[in-house]
Amino acid sequence: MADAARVAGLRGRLAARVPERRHVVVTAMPVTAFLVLLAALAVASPALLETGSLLTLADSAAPLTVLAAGATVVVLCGGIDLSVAALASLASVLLASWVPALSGAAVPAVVAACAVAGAVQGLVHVAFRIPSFVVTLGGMTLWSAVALLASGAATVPMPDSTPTDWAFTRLGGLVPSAVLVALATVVALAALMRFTPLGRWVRAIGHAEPAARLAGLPIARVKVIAFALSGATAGLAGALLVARTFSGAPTLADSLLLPAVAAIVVGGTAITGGHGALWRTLVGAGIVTLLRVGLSYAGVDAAYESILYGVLIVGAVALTIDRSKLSIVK
Amino acid sequence: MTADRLQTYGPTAALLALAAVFAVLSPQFRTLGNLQNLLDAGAVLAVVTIGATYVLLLGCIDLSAAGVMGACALAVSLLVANSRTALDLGPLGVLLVVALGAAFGCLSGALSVGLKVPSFMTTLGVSAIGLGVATVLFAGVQPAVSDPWLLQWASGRWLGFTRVTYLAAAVVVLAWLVQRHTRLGRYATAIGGGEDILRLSGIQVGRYKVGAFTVAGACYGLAAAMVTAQLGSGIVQAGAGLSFAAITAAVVGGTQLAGGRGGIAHSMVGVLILTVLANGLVLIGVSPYVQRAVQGVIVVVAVGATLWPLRHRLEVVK
Amino acid sequence: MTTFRATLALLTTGTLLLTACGGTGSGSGATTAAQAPGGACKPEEVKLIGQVRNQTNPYEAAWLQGGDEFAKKVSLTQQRLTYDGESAKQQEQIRQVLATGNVRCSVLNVLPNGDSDTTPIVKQAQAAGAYVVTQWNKPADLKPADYDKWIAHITYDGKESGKQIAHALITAIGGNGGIVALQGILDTAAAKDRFAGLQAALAEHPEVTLLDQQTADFDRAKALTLTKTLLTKHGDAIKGIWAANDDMALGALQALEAAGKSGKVAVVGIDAVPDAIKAVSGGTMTATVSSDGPWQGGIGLAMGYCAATGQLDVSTIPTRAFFAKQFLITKDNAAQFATPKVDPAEFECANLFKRATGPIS
Amino acid sequence: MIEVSGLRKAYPGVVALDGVSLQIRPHEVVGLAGENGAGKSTLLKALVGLVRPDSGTIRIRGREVRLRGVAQAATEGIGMVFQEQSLVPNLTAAENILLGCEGSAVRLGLYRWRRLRELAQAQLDKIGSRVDPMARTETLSFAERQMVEIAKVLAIEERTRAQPVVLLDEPTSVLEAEEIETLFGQIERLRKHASVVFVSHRLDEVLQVSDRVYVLRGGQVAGEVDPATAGAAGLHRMMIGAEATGSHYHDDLHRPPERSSVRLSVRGLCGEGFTDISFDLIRGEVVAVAGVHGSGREELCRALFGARAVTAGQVLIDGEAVSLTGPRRAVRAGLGYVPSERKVEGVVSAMSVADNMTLPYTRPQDVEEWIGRLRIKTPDRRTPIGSLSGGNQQKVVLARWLLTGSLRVLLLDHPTRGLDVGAKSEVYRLIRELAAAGVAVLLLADSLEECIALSDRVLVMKEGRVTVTLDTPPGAKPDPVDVVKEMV
Repeated sequence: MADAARVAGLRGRLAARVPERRHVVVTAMPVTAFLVLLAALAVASPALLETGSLLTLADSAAPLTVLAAGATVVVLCGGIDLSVAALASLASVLLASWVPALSGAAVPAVVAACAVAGAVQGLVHVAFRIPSFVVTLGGMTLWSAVALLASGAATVPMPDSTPTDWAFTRLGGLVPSAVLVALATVVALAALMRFTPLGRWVRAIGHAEPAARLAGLPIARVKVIAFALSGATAGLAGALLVARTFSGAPTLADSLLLPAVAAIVVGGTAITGGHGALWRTLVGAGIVTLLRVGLSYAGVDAAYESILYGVLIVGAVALTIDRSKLSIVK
Repeated sequence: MTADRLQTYGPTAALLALAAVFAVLSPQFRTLGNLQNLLDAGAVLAVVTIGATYVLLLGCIDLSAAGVMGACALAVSLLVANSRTALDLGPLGVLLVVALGAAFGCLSGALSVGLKVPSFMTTLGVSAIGLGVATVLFAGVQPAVSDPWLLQWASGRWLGFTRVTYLAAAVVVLAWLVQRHTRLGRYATAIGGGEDILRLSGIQVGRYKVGAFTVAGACYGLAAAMVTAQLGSGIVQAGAGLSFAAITAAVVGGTQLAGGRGGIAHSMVGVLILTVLANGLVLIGVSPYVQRAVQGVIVVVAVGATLWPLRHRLEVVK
Repeated sequence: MTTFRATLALLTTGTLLLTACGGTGSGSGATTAAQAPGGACKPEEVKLIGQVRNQTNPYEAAWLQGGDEFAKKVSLTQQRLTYDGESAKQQEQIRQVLATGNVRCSVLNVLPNGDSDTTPIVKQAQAAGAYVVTQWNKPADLKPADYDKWIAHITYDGKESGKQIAHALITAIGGNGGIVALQGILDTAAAKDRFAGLQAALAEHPEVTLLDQQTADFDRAKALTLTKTLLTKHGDAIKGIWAANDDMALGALQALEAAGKSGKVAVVGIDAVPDAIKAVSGGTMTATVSSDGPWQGGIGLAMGYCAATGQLDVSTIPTRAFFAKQFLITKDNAAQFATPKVDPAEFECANLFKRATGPIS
Repeated sequence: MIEVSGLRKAYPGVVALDGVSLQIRPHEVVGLAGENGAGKSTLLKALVGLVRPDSGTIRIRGREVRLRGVAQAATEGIGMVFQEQSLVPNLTAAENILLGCEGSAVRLGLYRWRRLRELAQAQLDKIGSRVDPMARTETLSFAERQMVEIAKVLAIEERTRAQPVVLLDEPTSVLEAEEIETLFGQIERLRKHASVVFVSHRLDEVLQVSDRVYVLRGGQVAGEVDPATAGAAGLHRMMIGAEATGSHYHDDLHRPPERSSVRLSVRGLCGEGFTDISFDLIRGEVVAVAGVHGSGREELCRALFGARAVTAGQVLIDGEAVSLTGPRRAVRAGLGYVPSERKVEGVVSAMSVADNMTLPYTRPQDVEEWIGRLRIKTPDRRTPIGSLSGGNQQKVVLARWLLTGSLRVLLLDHPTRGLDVGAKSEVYRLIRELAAAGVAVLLLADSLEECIALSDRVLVMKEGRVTVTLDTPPGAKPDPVDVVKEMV
């Protein structure tokens, strides 16, 4: 009897191993896609592989990575946050106007304010049961209007850039500090997801919200936290952008919305929720940045650049998504 | 039951309430001229929203309007009598452009179905491709349309309304009939309700999905022709921002993002809500800064109010 | 979670490998830059880069064409960069071109997306050692004189052009009546200055009233819808429409045509796009202002080229942030602007600053 | 009609069908019995083309066919009523009935609604259903939808112009006694039009409706039984290869509840579907709630867990009032709930056994210990729970509430639905052990037999109210017929 159980257990383990290998392949796809794309661009323009050039690429990817990192948590919950870019713009305005008064404390203050803004959206979403798409769509217009009002519809220059200098320097004259900030953000969020119940809960809600609810998970709280995290990283992304433009502007980050969502999806996080990871967003942001910057750098004509971008982004997603997790593609 | 009814009639009630508020606050809002202007202003959004609605019914999402319309606007302005090419195809040109739009839509659908890539990404990709095509066609010189037939769409009036308005109305009716009485329309609705069930019934779901995307693309093509008629020349930005506007309109009207619920009639109420809002806020003199914020809040409130009685039933909201 | 670690390892290894490859390549940009002294580039070493928002509007397309013509004149090619009006993308592109190659001989002629974008662009160009000319947008407190690689900032007196077309409009409606204004994207200096110009002109003509002002974001379709609404709101009280750019003016023209008021309401704009010039010569539009896009596209590269090859000493330029000459186009002179031409002589190193009308106050 | 011979289908690690041969004759109801994993589902799926067999043949009316999908099976006259209902909720009943085979109701892609209605009505008439064909499916009751589903399968008759074969996969598992009787009536009517294959876990049902019963075991046909002569016990023995014993319900583990201490006290609870419910549960007591579909017992059960809104009333656990605003609060108060829809509401199938077990908790728990204690068969704690059998999944859900040791009241909503005989017995043992440890259990049982055998008391609910309370101590169990009388 015991033997039979052991054999059955062994067989089960072997059976589990086979999908695991496929899982590794699927997991490695985003990285592979990134490397292939980099190689292809390097063939067109070998200078791209110079250390300085690569680090600059990484630097360019940093704000996008930070912006997409928090939004990834919302996507893992099965929702979507369309407000991140507008919130980052608002953050830039707030930061630039608060620096004179708060100096170094302005950045944490702005991040906190954005976290609150995100949490408010989360609260509206869970309390009134409005789809996150609609809430954050409304949030998008609202925050950008607030940014316009707060800035008087103008660029807000930063009289003194020292409080944000840390976010835009080169450590040792080489490594961009923003890259480290982005990596730290991703690692911190990944650790939060790994070592606290939050990660388990977020995934459970994304995979099967009814089951999560009946297991007694604090659904509302988890979602509000997810939106707050998304808001906080949007605020941090706004700070990174301020650091590199030395000013805040009400539309500064608006154009980063679709790239941020693309980074999440290209990385292989399922837009339907549950399946995905933060490191995927890191890789996704790399791919999107390569496409955004690399194509024009490699000398592709602007008109064809757009066409190529369209083709490649669909191709990248086609390569990276894990179809075994999607029964129905929407 | 009341909740069901509220979901059906809630947006209409919201529209009437908005219109009533504006009518009280602004005497100009009440004029016939403004009604004509309203319908005229909403015409393009209506046609785009019809396209988006077909895709939303599937439970998919279509963000390709900006790119597809850009390409189609340039194409139509180059195909009819214009300042750059010697072509003068007239109505045939418009037909060709509708076909071009349909081809783009078909591409989005086929990529989504064939590669199993979420429609969110394929349509985004196709939008970029469309913008690229538009830029290539643009080639640095804006083509001005000189075809009087096309230009008359926007200028000539018949019983006070422009032809664009009539065209949009015709498309609305046609789209409603298609949704209600054709296999494509019914299956699109059914796919949103339960795609797996259709598969089990032996229906080739992929074909109808691609079909819905194609219809959406054709709508964008026609909308691009309408914009071009209104603007008198083909511009790349013809569809800028319309994807989000159309989805917002559809959702505000009661077409659900999850698919299967709502439809053309709902979406059109949403289009009217957005158009009345944009028009009314200008007429009552709200500051341009605040307009955007008010629109965002009203969209959330409208959807929230519609869903409020259902909140106990909606255990899962994504 | 083992897969997580595996992937992380793969990622790290990949990055390291690539970095290593890069290190053994043609040498990093920094060392190359250090070897080439400023102002001593051979003409063929110069790299010309023109960056605008996109190629999908006639004005910026003409700008890039001007750049190409200059490049042809000195037997080089212009690298065209477009950033789709995305500030972030513009910065990314700038950083990328400044990260590689012989940066000291690179010349950038840039149209910053907004005021705020200019600061990082010039700071980075300065740090990398590339010559840069910016146009249109810059924060007021940022001055080229504080940099030795930022050759010049060229802009046009928006207040002046806004005022010029306002005067043309006021004249066209016979000196009294109501007008409406269509503003551009609110957080741009251009939109603000031009509107300030309008207000200044209105102050001189109290008998003309501004009935309404709304923003249409420099967008033709938005202007169309907005104008229709404004026509409903104010009806025949509108005698003229002031638009902060030609795209909006053309949108307004279409709205007038749809309302059957074509030619009955005066319309003015700024930028002199071909359609607008056609409308001006056709009489449906009253006036527009030309900044001469092809010249803008060429002149920035020419300044950088002259400086890089040592024919222009940046420190000797008296005013490096200046207003350039602009041209009011009315029915009388529309014909000569119908086909924009560049005069190669204007790009000679000696003639670079001929169009400067005065320092930016 | 259909002749299956030597059908074989192997998956990695499992042989699902191992040389199955059987016949289905015209106007015959064939029963199919077997434990979970015996191959019933695979066989049915092979018959509608959802599974392609590795070897063996399927002959339909003497002709060998290779089925490539449901559509092709339909043209051959085979249709299946799926266990989880396969109707599109936002379409009308008529559209669902004719989905994919609209025939003359659609011309050139255009719907002819009147014709569609007639055709659908004709199908509904065959089974004597009074469902409005133009009603939206989601507005129909569960039993009505089942009728629509059967009508849908019958519609394939029109396509083939031959007699159809209807496969019913566990059609009774979610129906209440009264609805089951109606269904059996429908099957008798169906016999005039079609051959029927009836699959159920409930052996008495299989024996009641079938002309012949095939028993499957381990992917093979263990035998063919004549219901007229064989009893449930014989069938059971054939299924598991051994006689079902009286220890099935683990009566030996039963401890009399402590009369003195009230664990759960429900006072005048009202909500959508139930009104003014009051009862007490004492420590160690198993109370079953009996009632037909629509009696409000599911709603009550969910409301007690805070998963449905309550409009009035009070709930106390060990004398303390519990706020019923959400499952989270309920869990804090010591409540546990095992939902009936295990795949959707019970487990997160993509996540591991360990994650599922510890889902609501913030602190790490000793998962291995509970895997051992509940004898959960899983390769290890990290295995995705979706790859476990239903019984083991259910044990994980139960373990979730046992882990912390602070469970006071357990709400069980059809805990043995879809489980095979062995797994059921395991779950019964767990319930007994829990009760003996002092947990109060509220049970919505899968069958009346289970309801009576497992409980100390039975609350009968009718139209949202508790009508009768019956004592069912061991040795003094009431006759099921008496309970049914109270239910309807």
